[in-house]
Amino acid sequence: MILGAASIAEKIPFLWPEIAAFLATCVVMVVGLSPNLGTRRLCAPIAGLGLVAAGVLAAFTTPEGTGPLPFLMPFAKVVLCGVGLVLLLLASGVVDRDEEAVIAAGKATFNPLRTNRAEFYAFFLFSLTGLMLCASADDLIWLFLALELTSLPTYIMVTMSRTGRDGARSCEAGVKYFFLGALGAAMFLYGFALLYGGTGTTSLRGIERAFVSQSGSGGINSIAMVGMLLSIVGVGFKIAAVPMHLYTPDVYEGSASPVAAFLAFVPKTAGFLAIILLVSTMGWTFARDGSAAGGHSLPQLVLLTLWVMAALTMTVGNVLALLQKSVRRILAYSSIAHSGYMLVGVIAGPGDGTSITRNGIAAVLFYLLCYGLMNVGAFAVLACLDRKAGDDSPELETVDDLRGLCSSHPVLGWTMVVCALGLMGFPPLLGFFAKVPLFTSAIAAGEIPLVIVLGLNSAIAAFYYLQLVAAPMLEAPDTTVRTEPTGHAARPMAALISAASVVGVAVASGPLMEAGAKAGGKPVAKKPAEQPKRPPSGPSGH
Amino acid sequence: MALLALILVPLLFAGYVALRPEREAKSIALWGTLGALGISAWTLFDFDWGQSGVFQYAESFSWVDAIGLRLSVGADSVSLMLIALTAFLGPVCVLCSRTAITHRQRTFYAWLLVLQAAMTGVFAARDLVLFYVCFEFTLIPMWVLINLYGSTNRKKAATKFFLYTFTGSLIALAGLVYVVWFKWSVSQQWTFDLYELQRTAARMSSAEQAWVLLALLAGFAVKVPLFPVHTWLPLAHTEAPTAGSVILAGVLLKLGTYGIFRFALPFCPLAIGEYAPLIAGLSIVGIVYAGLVCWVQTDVKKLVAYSSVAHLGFCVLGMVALNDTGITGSILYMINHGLSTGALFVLIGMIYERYHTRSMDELGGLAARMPVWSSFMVFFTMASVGLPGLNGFVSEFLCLLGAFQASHEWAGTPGGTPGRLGFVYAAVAGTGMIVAAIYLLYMVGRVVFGPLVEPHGHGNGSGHGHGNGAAHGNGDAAALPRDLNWREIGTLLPLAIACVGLGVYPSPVIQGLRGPVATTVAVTKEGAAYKPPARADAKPPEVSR
Amino acid sequence: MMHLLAQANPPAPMHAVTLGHYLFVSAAMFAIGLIGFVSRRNLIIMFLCTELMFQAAGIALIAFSRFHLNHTGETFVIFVLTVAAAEAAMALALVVLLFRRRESLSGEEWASMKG
Amino acid sequence: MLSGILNSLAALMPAAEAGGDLLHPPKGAMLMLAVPVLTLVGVLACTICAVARVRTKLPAWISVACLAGAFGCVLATFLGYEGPRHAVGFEWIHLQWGGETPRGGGQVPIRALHANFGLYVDTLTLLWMLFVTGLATLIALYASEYMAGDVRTAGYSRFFVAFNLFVFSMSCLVMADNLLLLYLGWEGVGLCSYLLIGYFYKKPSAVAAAKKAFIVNRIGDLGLALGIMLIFVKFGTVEYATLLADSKFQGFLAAATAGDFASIPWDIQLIPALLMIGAFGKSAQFPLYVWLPDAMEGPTPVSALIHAATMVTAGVFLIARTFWVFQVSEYALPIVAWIGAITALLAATIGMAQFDIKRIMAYSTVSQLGYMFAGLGVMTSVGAAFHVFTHAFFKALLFLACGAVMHGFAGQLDLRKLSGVQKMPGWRIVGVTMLVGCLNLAGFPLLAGFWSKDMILAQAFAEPGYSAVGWVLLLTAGLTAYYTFRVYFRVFVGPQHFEPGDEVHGHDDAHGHGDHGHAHAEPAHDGHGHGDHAGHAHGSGGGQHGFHPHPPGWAINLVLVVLAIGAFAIIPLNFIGEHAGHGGWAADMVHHSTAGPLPAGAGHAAEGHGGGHAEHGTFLGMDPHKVMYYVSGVVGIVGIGIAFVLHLAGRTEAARSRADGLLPALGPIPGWAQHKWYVDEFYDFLIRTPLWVAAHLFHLVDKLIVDGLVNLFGFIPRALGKAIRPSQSGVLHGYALAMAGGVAFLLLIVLMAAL
Repeated sequence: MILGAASIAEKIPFLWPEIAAFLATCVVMVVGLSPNLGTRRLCAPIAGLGLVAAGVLAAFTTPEGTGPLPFLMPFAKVVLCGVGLVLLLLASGVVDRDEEAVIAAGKATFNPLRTNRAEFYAFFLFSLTGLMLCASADDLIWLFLALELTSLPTYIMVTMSRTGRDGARSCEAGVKYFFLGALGAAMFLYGFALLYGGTGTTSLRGIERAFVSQSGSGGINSIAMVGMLLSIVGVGFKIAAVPMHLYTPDVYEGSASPVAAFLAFVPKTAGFLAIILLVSTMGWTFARDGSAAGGHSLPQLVLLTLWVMAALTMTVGNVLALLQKSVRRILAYSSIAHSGYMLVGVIAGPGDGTSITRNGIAAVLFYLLCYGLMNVGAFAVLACLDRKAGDDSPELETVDDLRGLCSSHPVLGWTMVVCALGLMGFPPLLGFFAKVPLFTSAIAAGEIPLVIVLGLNSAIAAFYYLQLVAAPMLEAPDTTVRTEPTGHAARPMAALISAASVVGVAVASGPLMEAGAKAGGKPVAKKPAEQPKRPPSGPSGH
Repeated sequence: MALLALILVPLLFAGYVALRPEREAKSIALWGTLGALGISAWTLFDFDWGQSGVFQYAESFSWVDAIGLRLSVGADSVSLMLIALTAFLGPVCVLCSRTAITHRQRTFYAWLLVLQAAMTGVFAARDLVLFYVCFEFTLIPMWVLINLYGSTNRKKAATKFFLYTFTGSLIALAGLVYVVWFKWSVSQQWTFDLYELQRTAARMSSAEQAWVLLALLAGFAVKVPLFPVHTWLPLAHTEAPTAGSVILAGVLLKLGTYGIFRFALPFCPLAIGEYAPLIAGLSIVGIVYAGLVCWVQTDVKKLVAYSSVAHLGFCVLGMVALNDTGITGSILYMINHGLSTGALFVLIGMIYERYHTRSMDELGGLAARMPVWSSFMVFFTMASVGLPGLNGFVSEFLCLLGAFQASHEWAGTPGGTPGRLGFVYAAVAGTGMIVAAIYLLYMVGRVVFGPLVEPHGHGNGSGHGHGNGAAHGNGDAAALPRDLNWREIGTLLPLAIACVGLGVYPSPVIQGLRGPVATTVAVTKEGAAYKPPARADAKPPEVSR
Repeated sequence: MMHLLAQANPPAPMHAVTLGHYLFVSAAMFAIGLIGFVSRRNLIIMFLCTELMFQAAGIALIAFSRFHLNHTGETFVIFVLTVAAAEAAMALALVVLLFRRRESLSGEEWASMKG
Repeated sequence: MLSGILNSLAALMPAAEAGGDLLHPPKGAMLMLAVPVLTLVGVLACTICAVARVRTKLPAWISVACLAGAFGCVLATFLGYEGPRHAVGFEWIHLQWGGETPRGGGQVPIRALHANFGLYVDTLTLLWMLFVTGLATLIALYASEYMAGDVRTAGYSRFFVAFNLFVFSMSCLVMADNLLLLYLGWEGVGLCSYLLIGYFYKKPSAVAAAKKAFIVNRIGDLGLALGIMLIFVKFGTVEYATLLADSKFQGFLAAATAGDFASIPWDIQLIPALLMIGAFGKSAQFPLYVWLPDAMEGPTPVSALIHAATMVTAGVFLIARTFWVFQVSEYALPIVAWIGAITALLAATIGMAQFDIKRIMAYSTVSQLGYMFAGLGVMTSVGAAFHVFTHAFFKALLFLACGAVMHGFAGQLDLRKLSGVQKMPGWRIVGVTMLVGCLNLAGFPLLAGFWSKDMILAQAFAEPGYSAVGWVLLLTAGLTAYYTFRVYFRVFVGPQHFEPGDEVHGHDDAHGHGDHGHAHAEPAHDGHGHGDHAGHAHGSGGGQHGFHPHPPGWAINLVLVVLAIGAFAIIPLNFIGEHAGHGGWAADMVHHSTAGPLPAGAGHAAEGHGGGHAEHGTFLGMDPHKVMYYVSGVVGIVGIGIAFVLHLAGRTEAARSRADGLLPALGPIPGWAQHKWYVDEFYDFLIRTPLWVAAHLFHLVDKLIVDGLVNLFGFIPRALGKAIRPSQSGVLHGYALAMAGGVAFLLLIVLMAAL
């Protein structure tokens, strides 16, 4: 299918949220350069308004899509606008702290070349816009561009997230992130090229049709298959999946906590959306034992790749997290592990699509939301406090820094406890309700060994999360290190919101799950042949 | 509403404890536990014992419809009795911590109450996920109690306890979810309701049942703990504060056996019938092995902890006998073990408060110093040994008899039931009675009887008169008399009365258990007799796809 | 991978330049870029290597476009070039920033965080 | 809470079943129920005394009153006895199952494990209860004085609590209407035995002895428990009445009577074997007898009541009670007979070589219990029961007399260090009563012990196939007479001489059970009163210096006299009733109970007196029932004579006798006998040490392997992390290489797996 002007016009209705976000971006870019402090401070509210507008538009105007997962868009966009708002709260004061302090002290005047506020918020919005575009993608080109739009701003955000002596670390994070990111991008780009070569089209629907016809006649084209594998592995960089995970801990450690929280959610979500879209072109319609069509699984090669990636990703993430002392590195490795968990949902596939309990895609989407909230909460705690011990890192760094937080800063302490328990998957918190659909859908898909691996990995993870629970809750405060709030009121608010949702959304997760199930579902008419694995009349004859 | 109240009252009081000043914590906690005890006592009166197999006080609220999760509670007589046990031990725990816990009291009592709520929730839950939520949630309070209030090695012990049981229960979750999925695959109904699941679970093929059983046991056997997966228990017990040990031995271990009763038996009857000899074998190994290991302990608490492993072996043995006798015995055993071993831990805690040691090398002949304590000690030891007339005997005998009966050897005899255990299992397990006598009397012989030995600095009669423990010079915050004070006696006396009561007149309890036990046995039998019709799709799902 | 491609598209016997040849060139470029990225220390050269890999994809796209007789691939290449340009701009900015801090362009300078 | 259950369940309780046709309406049931109730009242009252810190003899009087009341109740029941009675106190265990209708149709029959707290009173019960409560009353009276040293401490109350509890348990054991309640009593008496042996809890030897008693008994208890289970499984009941009336059981019994043991399944035949183990444990039979001699660490009244007269006869009672069950097995009774004979001989040989008089009495108890078992084994339950009855009197008497000596001589029990006690002022009654007891034990003609022992001996020869048992028993009779009079001749007659005992080592009246600091402050020369000779402990090395043995007071003397009279008074009982001359009254009592002859017993040799046996063993060609009187009488007198020659007439000085000169001639055998044939050491080596080693081994295994594996599993993730940590080198190129390599590797394995 040729991408023509007409088809672009047709797609405008999908893009209202993106357009809203983009407009906000433009405004922010300009406003941030104002010499007036009051005006400059409008950046964040405007960005927030943009996100709210995008969310509302996504919820009410987005029609059924033309990609393989037509119901994906509204849900994904609303979710990422919501989490984006929390991230935005958290991001307050990331850049320009020193400059603003100097200007406020009257030691310097405002110099648009020295401040980064406008750029930062603009990049923030750009990245989110890219993410929304990922959700709308129905074409490889679109997908490629969306992914790059998501990633490119984050490279800069990482690099600029810290200044002064800490700037070296954010530079290191930036260089690693950027170069390895480019490598990853090259990989999935090459994969896209091969996919195109193997199917003759870049439209996802077109590719899907091509696969259907190919698998009907002698199997999927090898070039397309290699392209698919290369694409998945390349996009794996975005979700920090093994073997593309290596940058994660260094980048998370090097960047400021709000940016690290951003990285853990936005590119990861983009990556998962991309992987889901890619594999859904092949569909979960293959038998497990060969490439023949007619089963409920991904093609064997894709399945195997994802399987190995999932198992390795969770395991590597968890076992490396065990050894860490730095909270941010722990969270980084745990972010790797969580990607592994979510890949299980991708492997399980949408099932019959009626309920989140058997729809792995829906489970992944719901998990992304939950993970985003819990993760933001955990990073927010780090971002909220400055450590006054005279060393290079003003933020909390090691697990020991968290000691006694529940008594010294109860809100932050309990946020950490709740979020760590949530990330552990401890019932009845959000993480548990996110994990249950993964469990159920994987079991429904027959991936029991993977479920066992998942269970064991959750147990390993419990060890380091327990440290994050124990330090604030049980240990005595460390008297040698003084911690003080950073003075950005929005950050504790972000922490509080996340903690509240980790508890609260858990209690009322039903509607969200249902929405997720809908988003991850396939159009019913498209797959009439899909049958339950066991016909109801089966075993008992009643 | 009674069950919800039983869960909510401790929770509310926990919140209240957290909000009030430190010094009020213990009395608020006491009132909270007494309140729960009151409600629980009322339910015992109010319960319709004629319908003991039916879930009563049932409540069901929609929770997360998307995954078929409901907040549904209900109690048959088994649940009710275990809830009563939980409620009964609540005040005991609060009372025995009064002087033992001196720092961060609010945290302690609040978590203790939360723990009680969670345990009640486990027994009250009729929804699989609700059960699992409560089952897991017991870990956190216990972990806090051990981690904050334990002795020297507490952090390691707490972490080991947490991780060990958490790992097991995650696998168990996989098993439970499989059952749910199976239900859906045969009836297109996605539910976590216990009763609904029981109706279909038994139709799984025997291979599926075996795997599900394995998964469930991974969670429940660790909790029990069954022989090769028991090592967290001695460590946790040794390090836990007294109240923690009481709860741990009294109720938490029973979550495992309760889980086996509630889930493993009805869900995988074929498999449990097939592997009953294996499980029974493991419990028997546990009985003898742990018993012998008890014998060489020098730490009294560790000895009692290992004895729990041995005792719970009897419990599991009775359970897998899969007949009314064994299961009734097993459930009685849960209650009885909770009372007698809980009391032993209380007693040991009292010694630890006075002497700051639990080593038998440093303690001996305390009968001369603390006659009241010693009398209680001998009493509860005898209850633990299984002396007829006290509670331990009835359950132990029934468990053994259950195992004895369960053999095809006795087919057609008036007292035999089908099964795959029999004489040899009962006889070998019975040696546990002897071993129990060996190690418990060894402990009593050293600690209670024999020449007086007290740790250095605790005067052996020459320097000190019969004054208060405060004169010991250890700077105890709490001035404890040498022998027990009225508060401590008041803690122990209800337990002792319960022990005698259940030993002398267990009949009502046994009758009360009849309903649920008969139901479970029937379900198990029916499931075991169920022959899946020959069908192409009766294979594990891996193949069916 | 190469082996598989060769099997799928056996090069024509004589002088005709087939899809296979293009793909071979493309794969070779990709491999060279990858090897260069891994083996060189200079950040600018490393970036150029990624550009090489991008362009390898571009060659493949154009070849496929020709093969399939549609223009989608060519369109794609245009976008790829755009993105590559954007990346190049970022790379240069980054390199300048880094050079200011360390007075060196070696990638090995930046290894303080690990483990 | 509990009462809540009770009330709520009141409606559920089915009415207590009245089972079996042996039952009459429970007329006079209250009277029998009063026995356990009264003893429980004693327990509670003494407990209250302990709690209220009563420091007088009040607990003793309460106990005597309660026990006397219990005895009165038993006596009243006996006098008004009309037939077996069944009194149900309350429902103890009632577990019911079955009754449901399975899907396949039909109905599962209702089964139940039903054990009431119910009493079954027949003549056997009454026989036992009469001497149990009677002796208990007397011994409580005796103990009131004997234990007087502890009046000032809580020990006095504690003693009587356990004492009353013992009688309660014993009454449960004897009067139970089902095996489970019997088991309750069975273990209950074990507990009381444990508590009372360990009464002097500061003595490690006492604690060890108590422990040993309990544990060895538990071995037997396990056998009993398994036996009960097997009975339940096979017959669906644990109640005697139902069991014995069971048609299947009657069938087996008929088959056994006809000698057709092949038709009886092996598991039915196993039942008596299991019950037997229980009986062996409780009644201290080989190989489980080892606890009884050690049990002498307890206070003497305890030894007299529990470890001589009553508790140890529980095994005999069990076999007598289930005598029919024992007859369905081909081998059960022969085993019982042989074990009894072996025990009798073994214990007698050990008894001959001991110097501690209490221990000699203990071994003689074991030996006499062996007699009783042999009697049961050779089918004379009457003889066994009769011997139990007479033995209870004279052995209690002997113990109490020994206890009086011990009490008076500061714990001295070594027969080499005491001589001529009878002639010392105030010791005449003790000496005379001791002589009565010894004569009975030695089987001196026409005394009670003679008649009962003779019945067993005669039946052993009369019963075909058991003459070897008979010879062993006969030999034992001689040995018994010898060692009994060895004690008497050395301790009570002869030149006056004594060395006071070492309180620390032997004397059970040692002070300071309670508090330290004042025990040694008392004047050493008080001479009167009790419990005031503690000071002598200082002079234990100095012989008689400053020590005055104090003769027993009125309570002890009264009890001794009553018992001695009793030992004579029971002689005429042998000559009344239907079985005059062959057990007499006791035989009647046994005959009308479940221990009597088989209901369908046509010509079976269930009793030792009938002349109608198809085949009849002989004693050297003569009818044993006629000649055995003379033979056993002669053997007894010969034994006494030898003892006289060796230990009285031939005694050159107080401490040595001619027997000591004979010892070297026998080589190492006397040494072995003195060391109890090294049985304890053998058990230690064979059982305890391996278990101890195994326990340590298991502990190590637990620590290293079981827990080690767990830790290993915990360690694996960490190790894995450490192993792959180098991949996180922090260097850009390293990451790039790893990524590229990883992708290549991943694609490679995927493609290889695919191709």
